[in-house]
Amino acid sequence: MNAAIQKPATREPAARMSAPLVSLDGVGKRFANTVTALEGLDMQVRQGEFLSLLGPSGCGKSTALRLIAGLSEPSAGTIEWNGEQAARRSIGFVFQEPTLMPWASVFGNVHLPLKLAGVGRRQAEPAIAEALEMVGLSSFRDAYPRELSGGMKMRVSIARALVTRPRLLLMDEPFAALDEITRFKLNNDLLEVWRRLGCTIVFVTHSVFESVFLSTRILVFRARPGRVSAELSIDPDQPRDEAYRTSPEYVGLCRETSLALARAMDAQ
Amino acid sequence: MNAAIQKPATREPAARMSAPLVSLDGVGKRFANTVTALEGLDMQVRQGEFLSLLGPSGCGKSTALRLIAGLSEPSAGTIEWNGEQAARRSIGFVFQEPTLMPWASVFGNVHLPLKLAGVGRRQAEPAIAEALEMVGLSSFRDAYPRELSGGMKMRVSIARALVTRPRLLLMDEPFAALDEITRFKLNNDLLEVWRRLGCTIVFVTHSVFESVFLSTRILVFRARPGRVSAELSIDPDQPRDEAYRTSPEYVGLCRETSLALARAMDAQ
Amino acid sequence: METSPLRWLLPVAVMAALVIGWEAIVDLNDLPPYILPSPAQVVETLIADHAVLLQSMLVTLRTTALALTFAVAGGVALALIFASARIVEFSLFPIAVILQVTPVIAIAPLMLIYLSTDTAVLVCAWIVAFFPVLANTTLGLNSVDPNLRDLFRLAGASRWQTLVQLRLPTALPYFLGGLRIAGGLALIGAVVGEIAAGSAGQGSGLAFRIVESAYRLNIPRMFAALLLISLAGILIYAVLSLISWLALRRWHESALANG
Amino acid sequence: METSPLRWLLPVAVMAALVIGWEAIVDLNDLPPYILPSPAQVVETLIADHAVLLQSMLVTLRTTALALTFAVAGGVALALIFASARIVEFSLFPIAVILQVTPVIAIAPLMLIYLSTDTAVLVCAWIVAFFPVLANTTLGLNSVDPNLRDLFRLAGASRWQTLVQLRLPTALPYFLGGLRIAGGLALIGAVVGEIAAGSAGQGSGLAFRIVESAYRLNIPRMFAALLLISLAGILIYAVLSLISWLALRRWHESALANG
Amino acid sequence: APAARAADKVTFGTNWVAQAEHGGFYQAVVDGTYAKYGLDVTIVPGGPQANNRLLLPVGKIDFYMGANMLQAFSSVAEEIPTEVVAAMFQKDPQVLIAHPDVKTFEDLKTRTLFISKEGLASYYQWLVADYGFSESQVKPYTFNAAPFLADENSAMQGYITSEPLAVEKQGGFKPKLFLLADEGFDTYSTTIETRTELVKENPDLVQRFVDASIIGWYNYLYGDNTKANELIKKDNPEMTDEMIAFSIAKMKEYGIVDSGDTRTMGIGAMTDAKMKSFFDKMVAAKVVDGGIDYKKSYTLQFVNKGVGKDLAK
Ligand SMILES: Nc1ncnc2c1ncn2[C@@H]1O[C@H](COP(=O)(O)OP(=O)(O)OP(=O)(O)O)[C@@H](O)[C@H]1O
Ligand SMILES: Nc1ncnc2c1ncn2[C@@H]1O[C@H](COP(=O)(O)OP(=O)(O)OP(=O)(O)O)[C@@H](O)[C@H]1O
Ligand SMILES: [Mg+2]
Ligand SMILES: [Mg+2]
Repeated sequence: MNAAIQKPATREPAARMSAPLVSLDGVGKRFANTVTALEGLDMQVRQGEFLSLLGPSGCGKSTALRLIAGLSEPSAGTIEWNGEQAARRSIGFVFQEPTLMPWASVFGNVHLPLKLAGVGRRQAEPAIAEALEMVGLSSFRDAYPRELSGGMKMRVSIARALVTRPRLLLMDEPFAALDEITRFKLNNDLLEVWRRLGCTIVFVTHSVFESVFLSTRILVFRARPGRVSAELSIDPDQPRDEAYRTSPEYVGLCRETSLALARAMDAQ
Repeated sequence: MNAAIQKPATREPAARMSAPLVSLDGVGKRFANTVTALEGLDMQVRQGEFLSLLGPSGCGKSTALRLIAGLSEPSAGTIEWNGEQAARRSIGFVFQEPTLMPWASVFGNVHLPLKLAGVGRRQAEPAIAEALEMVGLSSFRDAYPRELSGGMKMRVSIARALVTRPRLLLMDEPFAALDEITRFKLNNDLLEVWRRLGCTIVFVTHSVFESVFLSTRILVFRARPGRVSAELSIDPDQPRDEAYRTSPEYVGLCRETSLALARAMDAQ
Repeated sequence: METSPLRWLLPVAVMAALVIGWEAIVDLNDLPPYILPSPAQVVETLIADHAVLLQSMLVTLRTTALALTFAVAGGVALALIFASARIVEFSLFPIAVILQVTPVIAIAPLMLIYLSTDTAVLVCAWIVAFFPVLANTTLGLNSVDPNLRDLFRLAGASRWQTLVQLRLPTALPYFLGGLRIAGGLALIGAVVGEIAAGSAGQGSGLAFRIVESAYRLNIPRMFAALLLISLAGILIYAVLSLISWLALRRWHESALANG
Repeated sequence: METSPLRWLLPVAVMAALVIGWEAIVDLNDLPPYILPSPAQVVETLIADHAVLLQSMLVTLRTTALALTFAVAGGVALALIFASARIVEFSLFPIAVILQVTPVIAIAPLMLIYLSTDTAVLVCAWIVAFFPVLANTTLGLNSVDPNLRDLFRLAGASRWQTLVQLRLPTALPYFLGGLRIAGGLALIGAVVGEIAAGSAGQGSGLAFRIVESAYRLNIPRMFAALLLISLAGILIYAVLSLISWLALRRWHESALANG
Repeated sequence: APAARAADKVTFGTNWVAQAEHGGFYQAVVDGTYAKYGLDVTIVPGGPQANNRLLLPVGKIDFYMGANMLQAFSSVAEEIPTEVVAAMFQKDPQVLIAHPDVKTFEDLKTRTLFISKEGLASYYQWLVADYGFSESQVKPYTFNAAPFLADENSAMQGYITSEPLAVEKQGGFKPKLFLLADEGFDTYSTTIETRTELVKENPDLVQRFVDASIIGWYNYLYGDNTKANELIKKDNPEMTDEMIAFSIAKMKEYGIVDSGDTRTMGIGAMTDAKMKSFFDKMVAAKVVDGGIDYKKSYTLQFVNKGVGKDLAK
């Protein structure tokens, strides 16, 4: 079946109005081993939105995130920054793997981005404590990464990304290793942060439910070569609370998203 | 609230009847840094069952799995093998992290356990091809781990665990990094393997839905110190198909499990 | 960058600058050749005496190659023995250290009593070169990813299998690092061995040429011999680096393009 | 195992076995002291001549310590310069290799023209010892986890910050491995330097004692001096291993208990 | 003649650690002969490596003790502006030391010989050319006699004044000694070399150093040498009275310092005839290039004056 971009006509979300922050135009990425991760990828990240990327394993979501962050160069197409230029300099990144420094304690790892920005230990203390509190690791501040469970490592990584209050937050399956309750709590915390700071978030996830609960827009990717196969928008003003989770609207959106994902996978 | 073990009286699953394979009695695990991961853990793994472990991040699920596998020694209590002794020697383990050899190709990584058992490349070829086929990585057999996406690495790790057709399969959040469709497919494939081989599976997951869909029994852990806080059994003869996923029974079990999990977390 | 001509041009330019600087020092201070010969004089001597110098170089290179081979074999073998258990490492490492720090100059006469001259030279060179291979390989063998180690344990891998299929590949980058150190050491080991125990005269190595030239105050020729040693050293290093790169380029960070 | 007395007993037992074997060889072959003295004779000489030998040892140890310090400083500094870009590494490594393979015995007389004896000895020892530090540290600096590197890039880390906070810690285990190799090399470097450039007489180091004793055929005393060098080597290695362990025990596989 | 002006500071570098073979110079230091000649002499002992040699042309030392004339010829070949101004030893003390069963010098051709690299580059080439020795019978001598003692079928090089004692004491036998000088290796030894420039510009200083050194040697051999020996032992704590006594006895027995020409011309004597004889032998042996102007390697300007001859006993 064809993978034409779906635009549900029923919605006109406010997020669509906001200015684009980054535009990817016809972006392709080939690796040295000739694997084509992305081809002809057109997508925009808009100022202040909560954008989720959804798609099958290996479709290029992480690659797209790295391109946006400027960590790798596209082999075709262009990536343009049109919005708030400060965002480009203030990026928080949660990698798919925890990526902690084995020689530093939890505190040291979370301190890192602040330290690099010239904020000393003493000064950074409250921000670090707050970030650790949020991910529930206050009592582990002196532990070393190898003494942590998988989920705890990932939470340290999340705390590290949040501690600088970045303008653009790129998160690669941050909650995949977490139990549902912790996950729900962090979902709420993340929304709270997003609202409070007014930052932009690009969020890779495998959970349809999570993406619908969190985002103002969802891009569904298809694989080989990776590109956008469907787009869904959700009213940003919709309150995201427990009531929303059980609302028929939510269930409907989840079904719609699941279908889009299934179609993207069939297209392979 | 108290964390007394819950035994739903309404069910009398066949799995309950089967002989215990491994029994953990009053098992405790303290690490050198004085963190107590487990304390007074009593649990059994029964011959041929599909047992899920559910619990908050850092509650000791991975630690319990390592104890069962004999990869670490309990600091208190005993672990006894009473069932099929062959299972003890034929364990497949999917670690929480992919744990691939960076110097070997995908093929080489999946070949490893067979090679260690003395099965040559030629002879192992069909089994490896089948395992790679199952996880959808046939076309990546010559790629190196650093060329794979996060989900692909995890799938290699799963293929490696399945390729020997082990008697006991210990899986630590194997599907956490996978999209829902791949995950559903692998859920079904895993059930198929389980049924065909008649092996025993201990499965750590964060997804209540997944645990209810797959298992014949669920143990809910609580944290600090880690121990079993609730137990749920599910009729093993129940067909696990798409119909089951939407059955009221399934939904009920999911709710029950979620509640047990919530209680376990409150208990902290 | 691999394909950039800079990769080859710049090192050559640096070398050229070095030679020009050397020439300048000689010219500006008006140094006589017996203190520091100019590069031109050295090259002249090299060309004039190339027959005897190249022959000596071949002798030295042969010793170096043999010593390096034995250093690798011995260093890795010892590392494997040490790897069998920490306690073995603790017990035997002092002996390896003793070997490393024993000045070959001092024990060469003793060796000459029981060994042929060639063997004694080889043993000297070996003693100088084996330690970095041993030390680095031991370090590498002990740096195994604990999860992979567990995986091997579960799969019922024998000690031998764990060694060959897990610990050795892990140790490879460390070993290759040690090898690059040992390459140069084998070369000076060969030179020192020749000085300490080597046969002299017609069929002898560069060390004898150096001593002989120094004795005759033929300093340009001494420098020509030193130049050959330097070139041999760079060549050995380049070859060993290439081997490293070929062995690691598929998977180890140190060999990846954007390292 | 850390606390097990075996950890200390076994190495001592191995040493004892070695000494007994040595004694047996001397006894069985009825070797005269000028070929191979028995351990008893060596210890006797050590006690009898302890004043002069210990004084020489102090001289040599001082040189060793200084040379090792400079080797670490120089090796790390060079590694940092190399680390600034691969192209710098390519350009300058040949020079480091040249330094490594230049036989100090050959150039010591030249150095003596411009340097004081003590400085010349020190330079010799430095030349011998710096390369392993340089090579291993360079390898370590290039073995950074690519994800962590990206993280630093994103955080807008300066080159300097990346170096100090990412690449240096990554390089630490490699550096410490190089340091353990360099420790022994600094010691033989000091000895070779003394032989090559050292002054004789009152205040001179162990090398002079060795040469002098050998010349006088006072082989027991030569072995006593060699024994002191071996002990010093083991001591240096033990101290450097302890430093390694202290630095890495919290996080690196090679230093973890069940390694 | 003693002068009122301050003594000239000069440095004299030997080529080995302090020993009786340097006795005359030490004697002149301790008994005030140098001072009497207006010189303030510092002796810089050498070591196993001949480091002092290059310090002469660059001006770090003023006089250097050369081992033999071959080195002086090399200096001419390499255009190093130094020359020999006196020769304290008429004979090179270089000796081949053999086990007692060796009867004649020719017998050594069938033995393993422990020869140093420097020896191989110099006198050994002459042995090859004149006596038919071969390089293949050589093993390196590293100033350690153990390999020789361990191998009955070997011989080794040495200085007549030192190694034989160690061999006697450790090996327990009296070795056969073949002094190369007596077999035809007629080079001068323990020469005094200095820079040509010094000869040209300050011949008086050179003359004073040569004369005082000659007198020092007479006094060391024939007078009271206790103080000189004390100083030697201070510079080289390993030195023993037994060694020193042995060395002096051998120097006298073999006429190392005072024999032949010195009877008439005094210690330090050199002649053109002997220089030519040695040079021709070395050219024939292909040790040195016949094309060099060997006469530039020495000057007779300062010797053969019979200085101190009256001190001989
Ligand atoms: N460094 C690399 N070298 C070569 N190929 C690569 C590299 N990184 C990624 N790829 C390939 O690019 C494709 C996309 O990878 P990417 O990591 O972006 O997938 P993803 O969508 O994040 O998948 P997942 O959900 O499994 O993490 C994959 O096929 C992968 O094999
Ligand atoms: N090697 C170790 N040293 C010290 N403490 C450890 C070690 N491994 C685990 N722990 C601690 O033990 C506890 C349980 O860890 P475990 O990995 O079993 O948790 P988990 O249930 O698997 O969590 P997750 O779902 O996050 O993977 C944690 O508090 C962790 O900090
Ligand atoms: Mg990814
Ligand atoms: Mg876990």
